Amino acid sequence: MAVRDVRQAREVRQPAQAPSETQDFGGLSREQLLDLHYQMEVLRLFEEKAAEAYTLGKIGGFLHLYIGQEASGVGAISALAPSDYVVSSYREHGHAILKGIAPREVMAELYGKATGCSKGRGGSMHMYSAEHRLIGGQAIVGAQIVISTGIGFGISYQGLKDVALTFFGDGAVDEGAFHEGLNLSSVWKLPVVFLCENNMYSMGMSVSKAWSVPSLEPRAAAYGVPYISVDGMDVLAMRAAVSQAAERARRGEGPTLIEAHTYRFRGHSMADPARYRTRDEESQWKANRDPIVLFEQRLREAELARDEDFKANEEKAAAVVEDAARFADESPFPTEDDLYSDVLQDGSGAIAWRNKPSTPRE
Amino acid sequence: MAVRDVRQAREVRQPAQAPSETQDFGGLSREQLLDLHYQMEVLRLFEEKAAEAYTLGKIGGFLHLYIGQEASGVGAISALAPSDYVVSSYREHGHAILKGIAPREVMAELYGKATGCSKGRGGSMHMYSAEHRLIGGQAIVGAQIVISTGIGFGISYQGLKDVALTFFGDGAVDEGAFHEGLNLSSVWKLPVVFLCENNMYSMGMSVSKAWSVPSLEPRAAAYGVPYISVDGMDVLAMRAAVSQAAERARRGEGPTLIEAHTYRFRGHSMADPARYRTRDEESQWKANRDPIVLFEQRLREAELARDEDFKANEEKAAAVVEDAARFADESPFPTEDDLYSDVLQDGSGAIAWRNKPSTPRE
Amino acid sequence: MRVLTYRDALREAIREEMLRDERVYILGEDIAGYGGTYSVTKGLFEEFGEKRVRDTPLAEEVIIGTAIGSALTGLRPIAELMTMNFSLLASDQIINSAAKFSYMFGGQPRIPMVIRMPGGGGAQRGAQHSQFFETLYAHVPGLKVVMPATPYDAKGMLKSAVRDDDPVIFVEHELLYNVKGDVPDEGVEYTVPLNRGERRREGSDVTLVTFSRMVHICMQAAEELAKTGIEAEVIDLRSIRPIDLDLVLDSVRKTNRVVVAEEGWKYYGTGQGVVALIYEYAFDYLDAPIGQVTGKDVPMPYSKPLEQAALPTRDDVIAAVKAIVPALGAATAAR
Amino acid sequence: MRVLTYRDALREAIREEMLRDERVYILGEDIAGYGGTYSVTKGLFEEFGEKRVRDTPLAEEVIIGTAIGSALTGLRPIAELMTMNFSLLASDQIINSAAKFSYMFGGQPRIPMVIRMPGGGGAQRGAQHSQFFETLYAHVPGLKVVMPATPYDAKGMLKSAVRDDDPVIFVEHELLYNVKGDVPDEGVEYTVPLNRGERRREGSDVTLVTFSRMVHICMQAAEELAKTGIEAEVIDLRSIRPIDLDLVLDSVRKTNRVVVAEEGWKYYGTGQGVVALIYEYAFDYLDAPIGQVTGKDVPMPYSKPLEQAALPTRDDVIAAVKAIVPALGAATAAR
Ligand SMILES: Cc1ncc(C[n+]2csc(CCOP(=O)(O)OP(=O)(O)O)c2C)c(N)n1
Ligand SMILES: Cc1ncc(C[n+]2csc(CCOP(=O)(O)OP(=O)(O)O)c2C)c(N)n1
Ligand SMILES: [Mg+2]
Ligand SMILES: [Mg+2]
Repeated sequence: MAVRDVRQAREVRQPAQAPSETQDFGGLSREQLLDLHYQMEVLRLFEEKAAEAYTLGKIGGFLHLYIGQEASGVGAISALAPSDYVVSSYREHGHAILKGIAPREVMAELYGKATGCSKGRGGSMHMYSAEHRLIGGQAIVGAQIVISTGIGFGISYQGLKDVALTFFGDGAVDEGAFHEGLNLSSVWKLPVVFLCENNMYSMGMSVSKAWSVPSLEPRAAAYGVPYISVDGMDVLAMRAAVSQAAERARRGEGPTLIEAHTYRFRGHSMADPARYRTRDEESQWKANRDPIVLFEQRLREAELARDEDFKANEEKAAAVVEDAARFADESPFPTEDDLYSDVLQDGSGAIAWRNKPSTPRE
Repeated sequence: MAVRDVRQAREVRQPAQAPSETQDFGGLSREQLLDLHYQMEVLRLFEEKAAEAYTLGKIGGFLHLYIGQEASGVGAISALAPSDYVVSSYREHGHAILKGIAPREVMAELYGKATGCSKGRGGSMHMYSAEHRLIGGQAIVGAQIVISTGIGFGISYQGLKDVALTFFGDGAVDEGAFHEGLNLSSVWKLPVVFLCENNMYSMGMSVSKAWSVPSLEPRAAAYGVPYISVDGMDVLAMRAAVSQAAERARRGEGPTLIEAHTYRFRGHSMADPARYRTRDEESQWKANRDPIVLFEQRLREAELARDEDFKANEEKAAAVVEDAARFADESPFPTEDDLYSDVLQDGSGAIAWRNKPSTPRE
Repeated sequence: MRVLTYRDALREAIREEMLRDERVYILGEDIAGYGGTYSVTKGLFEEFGEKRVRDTPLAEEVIIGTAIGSALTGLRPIAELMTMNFSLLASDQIINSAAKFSYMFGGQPRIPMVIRMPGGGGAQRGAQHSQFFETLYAHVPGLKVVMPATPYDAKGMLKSAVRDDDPVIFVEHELLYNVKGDVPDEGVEYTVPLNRGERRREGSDVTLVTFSRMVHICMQAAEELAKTGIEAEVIDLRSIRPIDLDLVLDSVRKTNRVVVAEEGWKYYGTGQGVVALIYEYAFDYLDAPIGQVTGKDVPMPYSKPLEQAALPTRDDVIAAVKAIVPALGAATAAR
Repeated sequence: MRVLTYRDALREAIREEMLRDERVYILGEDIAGYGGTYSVTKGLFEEFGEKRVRDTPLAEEVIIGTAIGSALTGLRPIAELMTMNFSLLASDQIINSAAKFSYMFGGQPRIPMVIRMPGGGGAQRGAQHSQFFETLYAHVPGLKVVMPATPYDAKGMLKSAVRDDDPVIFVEHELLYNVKGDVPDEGVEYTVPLNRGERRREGSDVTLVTFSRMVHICMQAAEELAKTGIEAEVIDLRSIRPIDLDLVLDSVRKTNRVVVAEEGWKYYGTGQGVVALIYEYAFDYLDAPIGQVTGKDVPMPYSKPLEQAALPTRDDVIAAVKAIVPALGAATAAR
């Protein structure tokens, strides 16, 4: 069963619906290709560092790592312009970094520090940057889907050419929000790219027990939306798929549903021993389908890069991550004075004190 | 546009997916066929009487009539056994009667009388009978869909052979509940028949503006559920479609989604002047697609019945409806003593008074 | 001044704000061609067209998700939920998204969104169509919850809500739409703040604290009470989050007696919250326990006599006042 | 007696009820193979199999719809919503269906359903995963809302809830799962009623009214206070709808001073409701304004120092008591 799943994911790697540029490196230069590799390295090492910090008690709450899924985020976001929006879930550290938030600020957010991208108030599941158009960080599964519909609407209302890319998991597909969001986005032809990162599990629930159909293809058809199945372990295929969907969106033709077949190498969160899947299944994925290793093989085979290049990238990434951790470590916690800030934009509270500014601002 | 819609509905009348028995009267005897006619007459006259009572102020709140859609309810419910469940919306008076609740009790409920099937506390939108397995009367669009999933589960858990038939409109399809309910029913192979009465409008919203696809066929496919398109103005086609779906359910093969093409001859509710559609569209439907007239024509052409038979049915139905109205008129209102009854099954209230039975039971 | 209905006042507010600011648009079920279930948005589709008056499918969660998302791109949506009863289907977006984004994302996002939702009983619409559970939203930090009672406030507060940078739950009452009242002439620009109550009637014997439709019922009760020599001060909260506590306390310090009146359910409801706040800040000023008038603790029954029994009435207010205000002679002596 | 964790006590209750009654089954997200996010249902899938331990897709609305529908066919579902935060996605089914069916359908349908939902803050789970808004359900007639604080009550009340013919919202606290306490030996059958509070500690100077995790914090505060000569009586409400008002009033009549302590938000919250009720029925017995301890009026911040500042603490309870209980000498003199 485990083995079959791995094979399944491999099959989709054959570019059935996936655009054909993948074969010729999508017209990217060597530098660009190496940059993609670098980005994956940053994400991988960042998460490893976060896991370590979690174990040391520097990070609290839940921590959902992106390890194994790097190609999906890197490929997808590399296909976007800086002014495009990304809307994500609690598994969004990588997306935040890829959208341009400094790893320092992402790590500081994980540490709950005042220098974090959400001032430490959000934490692992709630990264945000207005400047970089990273629209959080939703911890309610599926909630980001309907919000991305709204972002798409905002874009099209204003006659802009931006795109909203929303990441969600295979579990989120089962929520009513998926249905409502896809239908409206389609009826209104909104510039949204729906990217389902199908890592085969929502916590312990396997897709095969949650879905009544074997893929999202018929789901897309239910909303008259084009469907792309893509190997989520192939960074270039991801880039190509999202490019294609984003172009369609920019042309005003409406949303696309992309199903990226991927796998999370760790448990659902740090607390999850992943008893619902076999160690064998995991090790096969890790051994044969690691997106970074696969990309390195490909670049190596095409003689576009050598081990030294990868090594250099890894070192550069490690330095960035080290710096981020140091920054987070050294940053101050928010103070209690900050407790009531930003509940409302106008700074008011639940009681409209007219005459007594000295009374508590609640 | 109006004309095209009418034609569209006509096309589906050609038994494409509809079972073939429709051509030979589904093996029904003359008496059975005349009984179907009679049931439609009861529903028609009942609703006309209700409309009149509403105008006279005897019925309050909202009143959603079933006029024009009789063939759907009569055909569908005639295909069920008494122990099968029906779950419905606010447009459920007809379904209540067809499930066996006395028209008297349905009319009394509309009048808010103590003798009503919900003791007058429910009203037009909340008919119920445990005995007859009519599971309400939901005024939250789509809510009945997930409840019918639960009924299906209850049936299958207990190893019974009953079926849950749930009626909902084309508008309800857009709610998240539709998505969640169909998916779970399909994954768990529950004995549920999902019957969408597509009357082309949800209040003023036309299906073409609300759906991203022209029919429910791809929606059914999205859940791996068989789809049947049926002429909702053809009582025998309805009966055949629901029979087929119910049999599948009883065999343990899971749910079916039926799309019945129909039209409500009145506004959405008594308050609705239906400005969103043309008088021309309405009169075409009424002139050419009245389910009672169509059925009479067919029986007449096959020389199975004559005008006298129809007249007799109409008179019998009129007497039942008159009796229902008289009964409702003469019945007492609930008294204030009844205000706190049944909020909870154990008769308790929000405050657990231990020592002071004399204090208010809230 | 002109006399307008509450409905027309709301429509004017929407129209004026849409004219004033291109970023304002409205969305909801049947608000365009149909003109809104309660005709509030009638004519706006014809005037502003499909771009700015958006009919949605029946899907409350994505209606609010769309409003939120579009607000994040700089728009200023006014979403209509056909009734408050259906807002539960969008309550996740309201409570987990709209109310939390500003705070949990470090103050970055603004959600200048108004969610209009009519509610309330009295028209025999049954248990699923008569609720007035504003409390569910008023409990949540990050939201503003306003409940205007008059056409003047309906217009002025809706305009303020549209200009506000925070999510505002704008609760209308279905039985207020036809109520008429003075509204400044067209072209005379005014707004009503979202954090100020209003003293509707002066009185010295008891304070009636209320909001939405119950304001009118309390005013009637006050007139009745005046005939028996009891002068009630009527405070219309207008907004329940934030609540204008100073206005309430000023009145309580004067009258020393209070009745809080609302249409919703009693337990863990808005009224109990107001009662607790008054005790918290004016305990020493109270000469009698605070009285409460509420809807009965039952799902709303359809049948007319039962529905009438379930709803709070003028007589309930009068009885609650009389229970805590001494008979005329005694009251005067006490002062 | 044995010592069990709150988690194990809950699991025992479920297991015993499933053994006792074939109609009882459980459903929810990851309750089977995974054993529940908080391991409450661990092992039940192995023991009872797929028929009675049902993993569902991520779809809260249909989870509750399924529970309701199956209850209408005679089953007795225990639904787990992974956390209270997600219950908003099912709030329509809870409030518009479960709470209303019995009444609006003339008393015919029974919905013997339990919805278990853990909630609460304190583990740095952020704004969307730390809420404790039981008030939203306690406000609604037609529901029962219980919030046990100890393993004994967790087991006894869950068993009662399963046997009850009305929908019960069973609120657990995520930080209570590891708390240990005495529970009768296996095989010793007991239940705890859903409408009775419990006096956790006797005292004469002040009554602390509380529920769920705050019971433990109040007990700690009471021990601290005792060192300063103040004897606090601790009332664990256990159930907030219905509320065992007599138990509270008996205590208030004795101590004449009250502090109500809860974890949730203050305004329009459970505590304000309790405060209002005490004033309503025991106004004349109160020698000081009722004190309140609540969570702060903010979405829960993630950062540890902020989260700690947002949550109510033992010291907050002590301070609230000291604000209304005269210093030792004075207090004794007053009595
Ligand atoms: C509405 C809601 N239900 C349940 C949860 C608990 N939960 C958090 S993540 C998760 C699994 C989601 O799986 P999927 O969508 O596949 O994303 P993945 O974690 O695999 O990236 C669950 C059940 C939640 N956060 N929100
Ligand atoms: C959740 C919800 N949203 C909105 C409404 C208001 N409403 C009542 S009926 C209706 C139209 C439903 O249309 P459809 O499902 O097609 O059924 P039909 O009335 O045509 O039979 C609407 C919008 C409601 N009752 N519930
Ligand atoms: Mg997943
Ligand atoms: Mg319809």
